[in-house]
Amino acid sequence: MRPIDWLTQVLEVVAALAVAPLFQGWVNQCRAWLQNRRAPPLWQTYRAIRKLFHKDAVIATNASPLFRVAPYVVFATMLTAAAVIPSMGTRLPFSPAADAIALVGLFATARMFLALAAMDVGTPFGTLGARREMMVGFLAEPALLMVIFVAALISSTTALPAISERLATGPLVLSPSLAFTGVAFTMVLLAENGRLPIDNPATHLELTMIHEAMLLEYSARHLALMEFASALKLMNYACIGFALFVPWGTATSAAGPFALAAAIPALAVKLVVAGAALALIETASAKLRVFRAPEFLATAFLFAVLGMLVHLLLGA
Amino acid sequence: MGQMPFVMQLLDTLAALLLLLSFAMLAQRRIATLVELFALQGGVLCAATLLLAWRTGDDNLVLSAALTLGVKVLALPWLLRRMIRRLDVYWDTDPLLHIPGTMLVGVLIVVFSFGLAQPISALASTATRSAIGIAVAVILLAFLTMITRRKAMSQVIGFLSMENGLFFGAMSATYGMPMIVELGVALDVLVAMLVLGVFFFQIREQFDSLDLERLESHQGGR
Amino acid sequence: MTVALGAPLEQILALLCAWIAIGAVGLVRPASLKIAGRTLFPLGAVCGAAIAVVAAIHLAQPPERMILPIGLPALPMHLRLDALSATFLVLLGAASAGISLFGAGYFRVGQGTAPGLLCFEYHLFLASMGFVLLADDAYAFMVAWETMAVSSYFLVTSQHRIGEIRRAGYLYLLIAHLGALAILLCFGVLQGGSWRFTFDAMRAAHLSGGWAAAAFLLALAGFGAKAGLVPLHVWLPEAHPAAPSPVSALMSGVMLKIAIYGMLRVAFDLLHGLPGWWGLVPVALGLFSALYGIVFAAAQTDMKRLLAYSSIENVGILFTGLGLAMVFRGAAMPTVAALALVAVLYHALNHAFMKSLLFLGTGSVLHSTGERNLGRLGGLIHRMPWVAWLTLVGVLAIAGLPPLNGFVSEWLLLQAFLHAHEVPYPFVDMLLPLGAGMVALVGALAGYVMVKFYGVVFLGQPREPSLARAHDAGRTERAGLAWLALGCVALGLLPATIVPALGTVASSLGVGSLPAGGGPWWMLAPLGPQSISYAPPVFAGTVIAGVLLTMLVVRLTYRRPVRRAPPWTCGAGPLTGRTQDTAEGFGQPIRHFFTPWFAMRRSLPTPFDAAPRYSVEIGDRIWRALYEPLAGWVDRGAAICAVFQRGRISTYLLYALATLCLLLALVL
Amino acid sequence: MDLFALLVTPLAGAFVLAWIGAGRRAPEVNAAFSLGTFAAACALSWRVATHGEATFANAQFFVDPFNAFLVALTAFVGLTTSLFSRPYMRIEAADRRVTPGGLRLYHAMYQLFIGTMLLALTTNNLGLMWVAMEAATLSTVLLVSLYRTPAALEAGWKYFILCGVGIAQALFGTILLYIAAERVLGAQGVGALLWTHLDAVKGELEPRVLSIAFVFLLVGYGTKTGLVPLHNWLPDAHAEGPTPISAVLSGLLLNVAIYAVVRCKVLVEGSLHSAWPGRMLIGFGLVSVTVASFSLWRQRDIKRLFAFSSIEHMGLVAFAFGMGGPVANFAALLHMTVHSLTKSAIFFAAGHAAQKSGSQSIDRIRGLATVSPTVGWGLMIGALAILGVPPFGVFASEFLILTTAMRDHPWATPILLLSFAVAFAAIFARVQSMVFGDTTLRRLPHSPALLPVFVHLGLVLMLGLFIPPFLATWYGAAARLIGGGG
Repeated sequence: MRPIDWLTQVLEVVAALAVAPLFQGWVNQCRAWLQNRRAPPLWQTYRAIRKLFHKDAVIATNASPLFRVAPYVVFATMLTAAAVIPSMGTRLPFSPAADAIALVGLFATARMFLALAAMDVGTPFGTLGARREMMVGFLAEPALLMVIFVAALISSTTALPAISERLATGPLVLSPSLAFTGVAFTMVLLAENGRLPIDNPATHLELTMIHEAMLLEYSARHLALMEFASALKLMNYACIGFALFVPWGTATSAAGPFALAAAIPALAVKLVVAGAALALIETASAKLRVFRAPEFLATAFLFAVLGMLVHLLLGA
Repeated sequence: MGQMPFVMQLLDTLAALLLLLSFAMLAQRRIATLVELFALQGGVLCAATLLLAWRTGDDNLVLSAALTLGVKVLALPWLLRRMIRRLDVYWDTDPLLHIPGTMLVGVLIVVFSFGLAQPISALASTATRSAIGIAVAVILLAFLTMITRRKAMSQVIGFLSMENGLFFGAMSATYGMPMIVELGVALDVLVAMLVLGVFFFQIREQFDSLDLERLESHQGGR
Repeated sequence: MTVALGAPLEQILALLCAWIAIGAVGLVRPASLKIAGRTLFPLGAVCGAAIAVVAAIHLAQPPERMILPIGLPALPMHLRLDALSATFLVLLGAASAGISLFGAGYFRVGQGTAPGLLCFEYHLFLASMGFVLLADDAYAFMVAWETMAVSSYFLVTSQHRIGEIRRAGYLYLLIAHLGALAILLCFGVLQGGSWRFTFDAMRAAHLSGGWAAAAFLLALAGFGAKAGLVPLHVWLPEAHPAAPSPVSALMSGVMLKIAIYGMLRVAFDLLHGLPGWWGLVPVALGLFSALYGIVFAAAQTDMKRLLAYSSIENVGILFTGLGLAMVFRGAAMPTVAALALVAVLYHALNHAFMKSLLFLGTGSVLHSTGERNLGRLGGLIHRMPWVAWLTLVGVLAIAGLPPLNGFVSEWLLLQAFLHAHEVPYPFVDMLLPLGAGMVALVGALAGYVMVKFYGVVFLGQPREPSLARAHDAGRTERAGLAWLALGCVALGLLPATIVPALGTVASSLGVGSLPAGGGPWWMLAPLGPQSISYAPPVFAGTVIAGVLLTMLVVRLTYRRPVRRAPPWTCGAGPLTGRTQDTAEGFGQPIRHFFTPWFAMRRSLPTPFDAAPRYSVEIGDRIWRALYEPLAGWVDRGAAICAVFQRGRISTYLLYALATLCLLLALVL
Repeated sequence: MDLFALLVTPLAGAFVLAWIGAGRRAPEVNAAFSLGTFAAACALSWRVATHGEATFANAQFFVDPFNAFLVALTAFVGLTTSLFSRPYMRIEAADRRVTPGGLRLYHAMYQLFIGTMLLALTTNNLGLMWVAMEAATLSTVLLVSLYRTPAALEAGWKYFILCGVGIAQALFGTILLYIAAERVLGAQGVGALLWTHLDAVKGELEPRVLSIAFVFLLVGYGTKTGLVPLHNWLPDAHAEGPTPISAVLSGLLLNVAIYAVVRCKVLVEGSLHSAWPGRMLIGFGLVSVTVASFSLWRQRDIKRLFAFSSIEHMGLVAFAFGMGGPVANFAALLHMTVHSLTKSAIFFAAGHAAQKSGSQSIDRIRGLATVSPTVGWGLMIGALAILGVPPFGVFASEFLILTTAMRDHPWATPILLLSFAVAFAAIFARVQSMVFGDTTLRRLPHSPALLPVFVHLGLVLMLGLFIPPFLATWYGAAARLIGGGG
């Protein structure tokens, strides 16, 4: 391992920490513009988090230690995930420790703790949210795994950096399988990050909300951590998307420090574009009924499977 | 070989008589008469044995003739008559298969048993081997009698006439079994009869009739 | 040291006999709980641990044989200890150690079987499982196998005054016996004309394709019946809840693995000349069982039934891996075949620990609350923290979350699936990879089910006032739980040391061998250092470090007080236990999504009900489609045979005459 | 000498008990005589084990491994049954179900029955064997109807008529055998019915006649063996007689009957040089096993249930003997042993169970394990053993039979397995419902004697795990004696 690799590693994590709220802010801004609203400032998310950190934490009388540990666990898992995903460089010292499957496992862990914490106080909203979260999860997770599986089949490894490097360095071929999986991945991303058409982060209507319902009992720094974690999650998903579908611009193992320098603006550009696209999709689509959510995700899952079949059929 | 000796003709006649008697029993519905027929059959058997004994000069046969006389002509019929009187069962109800039908089946059985007897007679060395077929026929006819009757009493008589058939078979094929066996057989038959006597009274006191319809409570899938 | 104590096989034999002896001591004073509980069960646990140690030491050594002078005159009992049986002996010993510890504190003097007798049956059960693993000829195997079935049957029916428990036990033993007959028939085919029933003779035998297939299918039926493979699973969700919890743990955690062992033994050791693609049968059945089991688990409202169905799921996964290994072996891909086989073995180990842990957890809950129904539990994490936190380990593990053990085997299996498209059979190379998707789906559903299980039982608010009297488990019970939880963690963190050991099993069976030098002790790289890898210690370290770091930062930067207040719930208070979601409610999305799978009987309240009641019964379609008709046919057969016994003596005589004439006609 | 003792002891017992049979100590006397018989039997089998085969009374009697082990078994089960019947009949008397006269009859006939069976086993003269078999029927027929209830009388009547008729066929078969033998062994040949002589010359006997003779003998003795479709007397007789009688009927009489069949089969196969007598037995065996196991499904009476299971197992034995050959014969002999031990043990337990519930109806017997564990567990373990669950001896024999069947008659194996499965489902469902669950049963005036039950089951368990070498060699010798097969 070269020092530069360690640098990349650290840089990635720090960048994730720093940029995640900004990215969320950017998405919200785009949405506001598209909906002809006056947009909140770009760093609105930072403000919110900072404000929350200044408040006294209020915890339900019958909350168990699990309830208090959960935010830290969720946050830490997202941080670890950020360390696995090659957003800037593909030669990460940490990558041998966890491959793509482990990454999916990480997200699952976060989801599970979130759900358990939500059920801990025993409010109707909490259990409702937990149930819906798991309902989304039990289809989103395999869909994500299949997406990664296809990429893994193409590059015959499950180590995410290796995948994205092979995709980046390999000759530029339009593989239809990736097109399928790309659609699937987008759908999963929307669902997993509580975006329209599955969930609407902007509402508190019990009929519709999922993610917010789980956080109702949280306050102050716990809530802050949770919000931060969800921002990180969005960021991570975006980076996974980049690694799988637009791997170009990241510093490959061959490349030197300049490549890394070049990778930072590349990432920025990708994020800007992705945020805009995300906002566009969200504004374009209407909220689905909760019962329709499984169908939406089943479609995603099947798209991923189709992608794999196409790959096996065409070998591309 | 031409004209067979008169004794043999007589023996064959007696054999035929046995068969005739079996048919008569098959057809008979009056129990008292059934007993008489049975006694008569025993008598014929006894006569045949004596005849054979006289011809072969085999004193074992004399002994077994005496046995037959004692058991099958005197003892058993006497017992049966007493029972009939004590239990006053004189008539059997209609047999399960009506008489002509029974007869027809009987004829078939006779044919079958004659066919069956061919190889045995071929083997047997006795003068009376031709009668073996009749013995088989008597046995199977007795079987048929037991099947078609509804009264315990007549069933038993059928059983006993089956014993006759066996006895006749043994005699005609081999001039009788070893003495010890014959004694054993006779003893068994006698005991059996006594046991049956006990039975009849028990059945009678339980069911106050000897109809076998009463004895159909045990069934497979209750 | 081993020299002093004789060969490992002898040591293990001695320990198994010790188990029986321990049980027999229990019979001396059946009514005494003191002897059985306080003394014998801990002793049994010690024996178990010892067996695990001896077997683990022996794991890499060449097979050992022994012939006992008992059994049939022509066929004395052969014993054999090789890598495969050693692996499962480790499983048996290690898992049973924890369970026995727990059992020491668990059993009470109650309505059912007396403790001493229970102790005897329990240890006989353990010993018979050990003998199944050692048996090296058909007779010894069958004897041990059926002893296992019978002893466990008596354990299941220890509360035999309850009707449904009797029914469960009957169903269990019946299906077990049918399975045993299938296995017997399988051995009859396997000996392949030598008519010697030692396993060596079977190894030597070479079967033609048709016979090999027959033997394989018979084995699949027999061992599948024992393992609860769909559609032979119906006994499992009945019997496991019926049994006392340590027994459920033993059956679900260990006995099912013994069935897997049998299948492995036949498929990879005894049976030769079977085309590889036959492996698709167990793959298909396994995947179906997995999905079926987990979907039904999501719909259950009885916590032990829920776990039982989840066992069906795991058995399905095991069979999937087994079939995958067969396919790879047939396709001459030894390394991947070995990988799949290792995945199976690893998952067997994992499930032994996780499922035992969960069942024991439910046992404690059952003891302190007397409730099995999820609708009457909740909030127990406050009343019984030990049980709750230890169970949480099991829950996270069985949900397949890193860095715990459930994830490792899932990871290995998926890695094996990653090569499924390389098999040289047409269509198979298309279909097999889809299995990966199925496995992923099942894994995610397992997460769902486990959240339901844990959330409803331990979290939230107590749904019954009586739960306030719930108390935590005793010391020995905690020790048992802790042991198993520790096993889960260890298996999760140290795959890099365990996987090569399991690799020796694969190589000893001639399936194939994993490349040597997989990497340092903390890094699992089954297919060689430069290929895919997973380093649980590092991984776990990072996550935990992340948690601690975050806490530290938060502590250092913002130190504001934490106030306790009644729950907010958008201002909609006050909360009671009834305002929470029920178990049925939590399972509802799955029921909704998989509606056609269930035979549901739902009763909805009308708007005008004074006391509205909602109830739903989940029925098993397979039961109605398969088992009820079967019983019908047998009954029809009985009806036909009853005709022979109509009671009329003339008819009987007629039978006799007819038989006579018929036979005579035959000989003439 | 020992043979003489063996035969005379029961007869003497019969006379003595006919005289004091209703007395207070009669059961003990009964047991004492059985003990004497058993001692004699042990001496006899010891002689066979040491000196090999032997004949007595100018060859009218003989012992070889085959009948010697059956003699020992008969005497042993006779002894244990007499021990069991001691409290059992006391309870019956206390319940006024049997009169003093009945008790006398019972004890006398019990001894006589044992005696006749031993005679049938040890005699060398086929005619005498027939006589003994008939006598065995006669001595039990009144015991079957001992309770004088309508059902009992009906059972007794059927037993009498069906077995009587059957036996008559056997007699004719014997006569035919005699005809054929006389041809070879000379006119009025002294030894014309002596099995050993016949065995010596079996090659020269006329095949046609012998085949006909075998049919008659098979139908005759087969009726007593309870082979379907000649079995109809069996369930009734077992269900209605006093339990000790059911035990010995099922455990011993059936063995003796099949012993007779096998003796004849040896001769006939020897003369025919073909295996069709064996095939006939196989056919009977399969039919019996199938029909019996399906009939089990609908039984409501505990003793009828196990009577049908006896039919099933006798069918299995017949099947095994039909296959012939050392292994199958060995298995058949082993099966005869374990079956009579297990089945009599089951009947012991079942008898007490019926006494406790005051009825033989399965639906009325509940929770035996709770009210009296010994009876309950005895019944449960016995049932498991008879169902061929390892490690009991029944499994050992069934294992051998099945494996041999797989080799010689593969088509038969699925039928057997199916029947086993059905039988398991049927019997176990009922036994479980009787042993487990809540109870409504009463305590008994006399404490039941369950030592025999557990002695038998212990032996069966031992035979499943370990067959003593001397026993193995003994069976082996008998199996070679029977020969047959390919």
